[in-house]
Amino acid sequence: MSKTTKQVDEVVIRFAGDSGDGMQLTGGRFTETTAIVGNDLSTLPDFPAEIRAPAGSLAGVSAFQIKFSSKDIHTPGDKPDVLVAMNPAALKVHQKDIAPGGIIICNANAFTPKNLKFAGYETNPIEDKTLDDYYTLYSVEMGKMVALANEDLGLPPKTIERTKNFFALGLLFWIYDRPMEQTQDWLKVKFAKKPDIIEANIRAMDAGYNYGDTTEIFTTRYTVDKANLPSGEYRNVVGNHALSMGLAAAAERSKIGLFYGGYPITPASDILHTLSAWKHLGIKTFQAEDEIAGVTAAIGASFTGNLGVTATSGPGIALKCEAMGLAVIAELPLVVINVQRGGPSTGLPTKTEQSDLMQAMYGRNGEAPMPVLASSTPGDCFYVAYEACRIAVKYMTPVMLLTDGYLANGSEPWQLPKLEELPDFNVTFADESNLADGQFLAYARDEKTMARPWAIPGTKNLEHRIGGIEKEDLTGNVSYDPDNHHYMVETRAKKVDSIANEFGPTEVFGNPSGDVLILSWGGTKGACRSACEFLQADGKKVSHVHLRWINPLPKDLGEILIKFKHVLIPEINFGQLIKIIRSEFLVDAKGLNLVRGKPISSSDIQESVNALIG
Amino acid sequence: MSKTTKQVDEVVIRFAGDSGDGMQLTGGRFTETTAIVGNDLSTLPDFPAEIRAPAGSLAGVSAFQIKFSSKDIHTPGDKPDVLVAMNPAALKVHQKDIAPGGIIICNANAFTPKNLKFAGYETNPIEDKTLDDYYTLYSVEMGKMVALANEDLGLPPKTIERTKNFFALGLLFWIYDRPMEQTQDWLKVKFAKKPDIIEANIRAMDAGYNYGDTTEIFTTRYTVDKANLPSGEYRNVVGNHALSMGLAAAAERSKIGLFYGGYPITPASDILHTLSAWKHLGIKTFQAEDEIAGVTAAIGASFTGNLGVTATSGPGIALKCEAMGLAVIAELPLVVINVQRGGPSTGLPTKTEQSDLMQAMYGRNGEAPMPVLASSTPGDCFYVAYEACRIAVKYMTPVMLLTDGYLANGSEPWQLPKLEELPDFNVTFADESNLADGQFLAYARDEKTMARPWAIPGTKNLEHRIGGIEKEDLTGNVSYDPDNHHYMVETRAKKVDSIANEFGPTEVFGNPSGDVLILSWGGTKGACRSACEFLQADGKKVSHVHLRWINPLPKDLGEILIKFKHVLIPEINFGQLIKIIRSEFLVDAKGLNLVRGKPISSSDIQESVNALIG
Amino acid sequence: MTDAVKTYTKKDFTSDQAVRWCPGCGDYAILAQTQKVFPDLGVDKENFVFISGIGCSSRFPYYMDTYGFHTIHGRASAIASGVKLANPDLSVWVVTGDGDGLSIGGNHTIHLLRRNLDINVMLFNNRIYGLTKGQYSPTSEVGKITKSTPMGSLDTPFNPLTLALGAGATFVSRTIDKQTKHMQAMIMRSHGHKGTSFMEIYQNCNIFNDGAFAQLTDKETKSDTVLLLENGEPMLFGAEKQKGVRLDGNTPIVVEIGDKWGVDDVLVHDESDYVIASLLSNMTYQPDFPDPIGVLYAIEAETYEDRMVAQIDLAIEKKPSGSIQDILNSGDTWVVD
Amino acid sequence: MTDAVKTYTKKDFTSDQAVRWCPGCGDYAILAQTQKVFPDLGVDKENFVFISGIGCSSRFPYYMDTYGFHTIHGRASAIASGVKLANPDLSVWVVTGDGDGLSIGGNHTIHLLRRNLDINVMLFNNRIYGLTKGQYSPTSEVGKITKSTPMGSLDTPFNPLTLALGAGATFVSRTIDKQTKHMQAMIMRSHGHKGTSFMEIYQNCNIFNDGAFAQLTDKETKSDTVLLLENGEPMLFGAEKQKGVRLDGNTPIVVEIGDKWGVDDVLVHDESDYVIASLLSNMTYQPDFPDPIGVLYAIEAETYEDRMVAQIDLAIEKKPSGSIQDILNSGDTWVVD
Ligand SMILES: Cc1ncc(C[n+]2csc(CCOP(=O)(O)OP(=O)(O)O)c2C)c(N)n1
Ligand SMILES: Cc1ncc(C[n+]2csc(CCOP(=O)(O)OP(=O)(O)O)c2C)c(N)n1
Ligand code: SF4
Ligand code: SF4
Ligand SMILES: [Mg+2]
Ligand SMILES: [Mg+2]
Repeated sequence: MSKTTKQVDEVVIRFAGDSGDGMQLTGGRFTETTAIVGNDLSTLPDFPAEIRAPAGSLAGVSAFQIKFSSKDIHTPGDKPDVLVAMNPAALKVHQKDIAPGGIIICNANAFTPKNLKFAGYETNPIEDKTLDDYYTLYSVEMGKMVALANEDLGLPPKTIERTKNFFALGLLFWIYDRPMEQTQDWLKVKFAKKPDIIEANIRAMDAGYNYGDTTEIFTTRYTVDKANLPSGEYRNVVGNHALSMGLAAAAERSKIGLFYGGYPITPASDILHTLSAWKHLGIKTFQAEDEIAGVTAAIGASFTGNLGVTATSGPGIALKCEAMGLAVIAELPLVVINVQRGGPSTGLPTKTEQSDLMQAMYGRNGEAPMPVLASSTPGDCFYVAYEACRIAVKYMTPVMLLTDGYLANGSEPWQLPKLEELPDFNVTFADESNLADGQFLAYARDEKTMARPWAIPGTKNLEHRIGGIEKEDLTGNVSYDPDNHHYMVETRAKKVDSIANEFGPTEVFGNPSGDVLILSWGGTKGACRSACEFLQADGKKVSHVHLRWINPLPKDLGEILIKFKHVLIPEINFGQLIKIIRSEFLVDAKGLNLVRGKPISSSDIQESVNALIG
Repeated sequence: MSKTTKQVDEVVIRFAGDSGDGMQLTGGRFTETTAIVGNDLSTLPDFPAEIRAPAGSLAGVSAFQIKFSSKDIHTPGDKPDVLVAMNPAALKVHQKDIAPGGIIICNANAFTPKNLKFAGYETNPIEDKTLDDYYTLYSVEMGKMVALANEDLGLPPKTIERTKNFFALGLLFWIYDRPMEQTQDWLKVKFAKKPDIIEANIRAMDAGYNYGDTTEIFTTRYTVDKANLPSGEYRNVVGNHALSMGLAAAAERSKIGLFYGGYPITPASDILHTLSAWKHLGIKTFQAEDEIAGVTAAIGASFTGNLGVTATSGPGIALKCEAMGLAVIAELPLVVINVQRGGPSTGLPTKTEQSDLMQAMYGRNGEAPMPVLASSTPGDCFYVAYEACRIAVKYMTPVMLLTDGYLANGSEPWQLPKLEELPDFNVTFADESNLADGQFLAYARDEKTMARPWAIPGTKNLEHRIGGIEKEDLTGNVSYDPDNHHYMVETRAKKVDSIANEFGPTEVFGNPSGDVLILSWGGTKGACRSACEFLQADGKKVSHVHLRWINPLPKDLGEILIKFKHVLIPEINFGQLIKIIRSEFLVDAKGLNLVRGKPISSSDIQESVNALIG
Repeated sequence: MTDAVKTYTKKDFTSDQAVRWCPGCGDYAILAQTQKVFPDLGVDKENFVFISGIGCSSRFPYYMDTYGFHTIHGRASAIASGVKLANPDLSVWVVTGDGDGLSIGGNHTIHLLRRNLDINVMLFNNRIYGLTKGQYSPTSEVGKITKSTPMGSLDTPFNPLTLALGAGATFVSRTIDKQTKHMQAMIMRSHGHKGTSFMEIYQNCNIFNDGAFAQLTDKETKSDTVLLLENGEPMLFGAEKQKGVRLDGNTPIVVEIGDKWGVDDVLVHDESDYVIASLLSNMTYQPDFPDPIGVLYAIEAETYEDRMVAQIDLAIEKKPSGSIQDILNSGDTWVVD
Repeated sequence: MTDAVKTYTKKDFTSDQAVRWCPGCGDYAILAQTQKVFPDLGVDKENFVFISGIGCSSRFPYYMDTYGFHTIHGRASAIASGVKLANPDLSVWVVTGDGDGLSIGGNHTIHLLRRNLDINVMLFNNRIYGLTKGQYSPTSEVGKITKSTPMGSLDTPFNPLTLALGAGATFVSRTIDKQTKHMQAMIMRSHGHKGTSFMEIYQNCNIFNDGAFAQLTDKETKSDTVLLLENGEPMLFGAEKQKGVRLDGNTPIVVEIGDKWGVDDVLVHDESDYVIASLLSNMTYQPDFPDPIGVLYAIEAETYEDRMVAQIDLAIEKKPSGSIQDILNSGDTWVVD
């Protein structure tokens, strides 16, 4: 039978199934292959909060979305073109998001009366034709087919049934014309000790591919050309991994030890996992008894000349606030990473949100300013982590680095950075040359950076004591003097503000003036950029500024803002950056605030912009 | 010898001495008597952070300031008219604050070479005439005189020496024409089991009084007429004590148990101390192992139908932030009190500051809005505490109540409130009548207040489960639904905002429009009001608005602000309320920010206003 | 607590929420036994409260049709203390994990034990962090390879029962998820103890630490690896009760019953003996000894809340007026007309 | 750590900051003994680090002319762990109080003990909160009247040494502020122990809890109330060493040496015996027993940091390249031209 091949610019696929169905893995393999064929891409995993909710339940649905394109893209996509639904619950949860006219591929074998009831379906949606008006439905007996393909292997039926995700993967590979070699190789490494399992999965994948190729059901294949990315060597990278590499790169370039003190919490745990596997780089990881011990151990390590780092999510940050205040007054380097998730309290632990910005800015007692910066894409996590470390040490200050669940688990193609091309990062510990008339002044400051000297235990003749009570200027001794206190409060604030002197001019995407400026921070960058591109293409006078640094803000931001009639600030919170911007610049910025545990979509932003100027 | 008597409107006295010299007690007795003679007054104690720094050291100086007047006053005064300095260190620390032409009374016996050296004096300031140009110096051998007065009692010389503060007190009583009976009675109760000590102190006080009366040194007595306070019964009240009474009053009026869970910390500990002495009111106090246990035990008690309360200071608040988020999402009543002190970190633990406002507003992860209100005077602590409890229960929400070290330890004359005149405070727990079709909806809401029902363990048929994961509307079950999350985030915010519907119109002190509006919150109220009075008297178009509630803000505030050319916000921090006001109303408010661990003075504010309009 | 207690069945303690643990998780068995035993405790069901922290185990309250509060990580004991003090008549249960109760929540656990509030603690020890997907916990064995310790963990684990004894616990027991009858008995005993009861439950996490207690639950090995404690009975174990524990000086040793040693030479369990309890608790994780289950230690001691209530009663007796108005009006007052 | 160790005097360890405790406070004696002993520890002074939390006791680092960090309440052990792991060659000392180390900081204390980092903990136990002006602490006796417990405290105190043993401590000792020579010896022993050493120091707070240990320090009573432990020696006490401790089954009893009991009937101290250590620690606060001082327990065990260093060394040996660039470049990569 002849099949047509259609060329398209971009595709959004969502894999959805039970937690036990291996959707993250399927999505991950599809992503790796898509990266290698040279598309630009962006991914969005979406886990349930339960380890494994009852099989077939709505709470147990796990999903993975990928958008890939021949163009430069910024988001994992708003509405999937294709939904792979491995069971009724997956269909139920995700169907409403599918683009009208989209494709739904279901594992028919999972649409049993029991599963249907569990998902709340009264009739079987893949049979009752209710979907046909809106979508192209492919109902495939994946379970049956993998059973047939693997009949002779002598594996338990349950084990064979579990390969059905590879069937789905194979089918998708066929539809989007992607090679299977990388996945075959990957299976061989992953299950090196279990040749049966390798074989069963490869057969399942082949079966899926061949199913597409052979049967008459699928008539169209799609090709997506290579994206026109800047030349260089690329890999696919996940945010938490990139962040960990950024920390390690900082340690290597600065030649100071990296000490990570942390306590597991979703979605930050992978940073601990990743760093703890890099012992050969000399990295020390310490799984502490709680978040407080994690951050305080890191502070102890910083006092001793390591770079202390800790990562957690919102509730864990709440616990670390007191200790951050100590690092502020002790003027020790420290990097605190918040991989934000849905709040308040335990909230939506596996979902993304940007609602800890105010906590990052102000969550400490007293006047305790900390530099705050945020990552904008999975790959950017590498650079902000490096930057956070560099600033922490250069200015002797704790730094707060914000990412979020979407950035942490999402991925994108990423040009391999070269260590030696990263910004300089030299560290000099104090030594006897710092003595002034034989006295060591622990709070004397560098003229340019206002940083105090880093004098670490083990250094001869620099013995000194610091602590959390207000310190006397220069000596660092305890001081209750009122004027000294005011001076020190002011000095700590100035030191943080002075970091802005390092920033280059703020990049405005689009014209430097116009009707609407979209202002973003963190993981909403991609959606804002792509909305802006659409609107500009549509002839609208819209520009986009993305903030890497929230504290301090770039010095030129005020001048930029006033050149626009409207300022729109999309955030996955109830309005946080907007408070800072309004207060700082007295501009009547408007917010687009959607708190649904998932990225704001480019189309939401376009609508908001249109409403402003419409 | 004839003595003149001068009538004055107001006097500021500061008692200063070593921590061991009993200055707080002396100040306290002078205050009680001053209250009884009917002056208006305001006090400001100032302790060292050390329990007892070395005797005679600068770090060990403890002071107590009182301003009293025949007029209505608002602050403990800017510059003392009289300094009582019990040793050289006290003189050294406080001399610079004395109003030019003021009086200094020293205990000459303490000006020994050792003490002088300890205080850093090269020559003896009470002999070298250096003070004479600026002040009237009285050098009195208090030590010697109390020794003489008590010679025959057979007490150890050290014990007798310790009565010298009563000598100073007696002398001041004479100068300002105040009775000694109350103090005599007080001594008799306080030392009921030690008649010698009573006798020695009374003799010391008499000796001081007589010294003023008899010797030729003091030639002038001053009288300060009764203040024209509203009629009623009065007492003197200290902030922390008033606050504790407010909590107890709330418990009594609402007829729900009061459970206080806390951990000691300066300057909040006295709330724990006070409440723990009121067991006969059925109040339960629980000294927990840390701040987290304190607040979480209080949450547990609230879940069980008590009113859970916790109090601490800034570093302790940092530790409680995670738990407050739980109370927000669980929608349980809880009152969290922050008696603010100098920060960051341990900071200046015995000094006052207003620097935890942003932490109160935003110190939690996720969108976790909490009502925030602040006390303005020591006596007002009673009313805000009552109000905080009432709002917490009425709206089923944690409430943050801010006071500070100055309010906590300061005092003022206070008209006795009548329990039955306080706002209504009725509580109805849910019962079977809350069942809808046999089902209990733990997150159904009251139409007016949006509060959910308070269904406490032990209630038949209302068994239900709550928790920190996002809750489904109505049922309160765990829900990961995106739209439900957005709705619940919005609902919790709206509930807090709706509290503003209760507020009456905001009171503007002065004209409703003009050149400058002074806007204040918390303990700076008095200084702002008195600055405003001065400026108005001076013909300036200045008005004053004080905010009791910072979240929500009064609804009419925006309209008020725009009627003034300038808005000035004095705060003992680096600019916190000002951020909220600028962001909310886009007015170009200016700050007066002095972070010196002590109240901002009325004259500082006057200067700032004059600078704005000058 | 006015009416007579009703007759309940397991169903009365089963909530309408779908249970969301992994299939095969040991938590199911614990839930089932609890729901089975609760009807027999003689308490009106509205007087039960379950408090938990965060972890797989801490989802427990959602499934019990009693009052329940799933709180924040590590703080269950502190919250439960507030519940108990607010209303001492309630039957308060804490469900926690080895991470929740011994890592982040270790301090609240030991302070609760020291204070001896009448609260029943059920610590689900799976020697792993389940909910966060498999990091080692403070009860994981040294050298454990987990996500956060790819080359093996470095720290010596706590022995939870030894720690509880060190903290001043008045009741310490242990059971195993698979020992359903024994677990029921232990739940009963916890309930019966006045004061804090600390019950460690060995619980299999079949996803991240499968088989952690296989030796103690497998048919072939369990009689040799588990020592079932009965108060007043000699400490015998083995398929034929052919082995016993005896003291050699201060050191416990395992002996074969036979020619050299008789049953009388074996240590007799005494729940009130601190030394025996501490010897037993130290047998945990020791290769040559069986793991004891049952009540290791149980003594009577006054509870915190009884003392609190007595103090309040006394205070009220002494000063019966009981209105804050008296305090408001106290001190030196004066009148302005 | 290259040069030979210098010869120091007490002055070398005395900082330029004025000491700010109340006159008569037991803290002075502890400081003096520390400054006296430190010259003899054989460590270059730049390699000493003192870490403390918050409390009167926690001001200690300011007065020692070494590296020092006065941190936040309760977290000294955690911060010290970071110091030690960042540089295992340092001699790290934690100074803490009964509030700082056992109330808010209890969890970090027990986890440090379990992990066995080579850190020396000095816990100043004055059975009160000094710095916050006199609230009861987790070591205060039941019924104690303090600012926060005007009718007497309700909770049974911790026994710090029992708790430490329960947490898995490898070294547990006690001394008294007034026993200056003994304290010097104990500081030496702490320093000598490889692993966490836990030293409780009975310290008089003459302002808020004066005389808490008067029985143990007064000339007339101290020989009857203090049991001085020496490894391998019988446990004798009393002015004439006429009393001893012996075991009656598992229960310790006090006996008079004379007709019925001889010195040989008395228990001989063995620092490596957990049961003896736990019996001894439980004698604390017991009216009929003397309070033991000295080293109750000392065993050898690998330290956390040694294991950590070994793991890192092994990892480097296996993968010597040691640049993150390799990891950056790893995985499936492709080239865009
Ligand atoms: C403050 C905070 N820190 C960390 C977490 C993440 N967290 C949730 S459960 C858990 C540990 C779970 O282990 P355990 O208590 O043993 O329970 P299990 O899942 O094994 O039953 C952790 C680290 C959290 N929710 N909150
Ligand atoms: C987070 C926090 N909570 C509370 C305090 C107040 N605080 C300071 S020291 C202390 C207890 C002191 O007792 P202890 O540790 O026994 O030391 P001591 O003063 O008796 O030597 C407390 C509660 C604080 N500084 N920080
Ligand atoms: S992860 Fe382990 S403990 Fe958690 S539910 Fe699954 S099997 Fe049970
Ligand atoms: S309060 Fe007590 S512990 Fe603190 S310095 Fe004074 S005497 Fe020492
Ligand atoms: Mg566990
Ligand atoms: Mg103490």
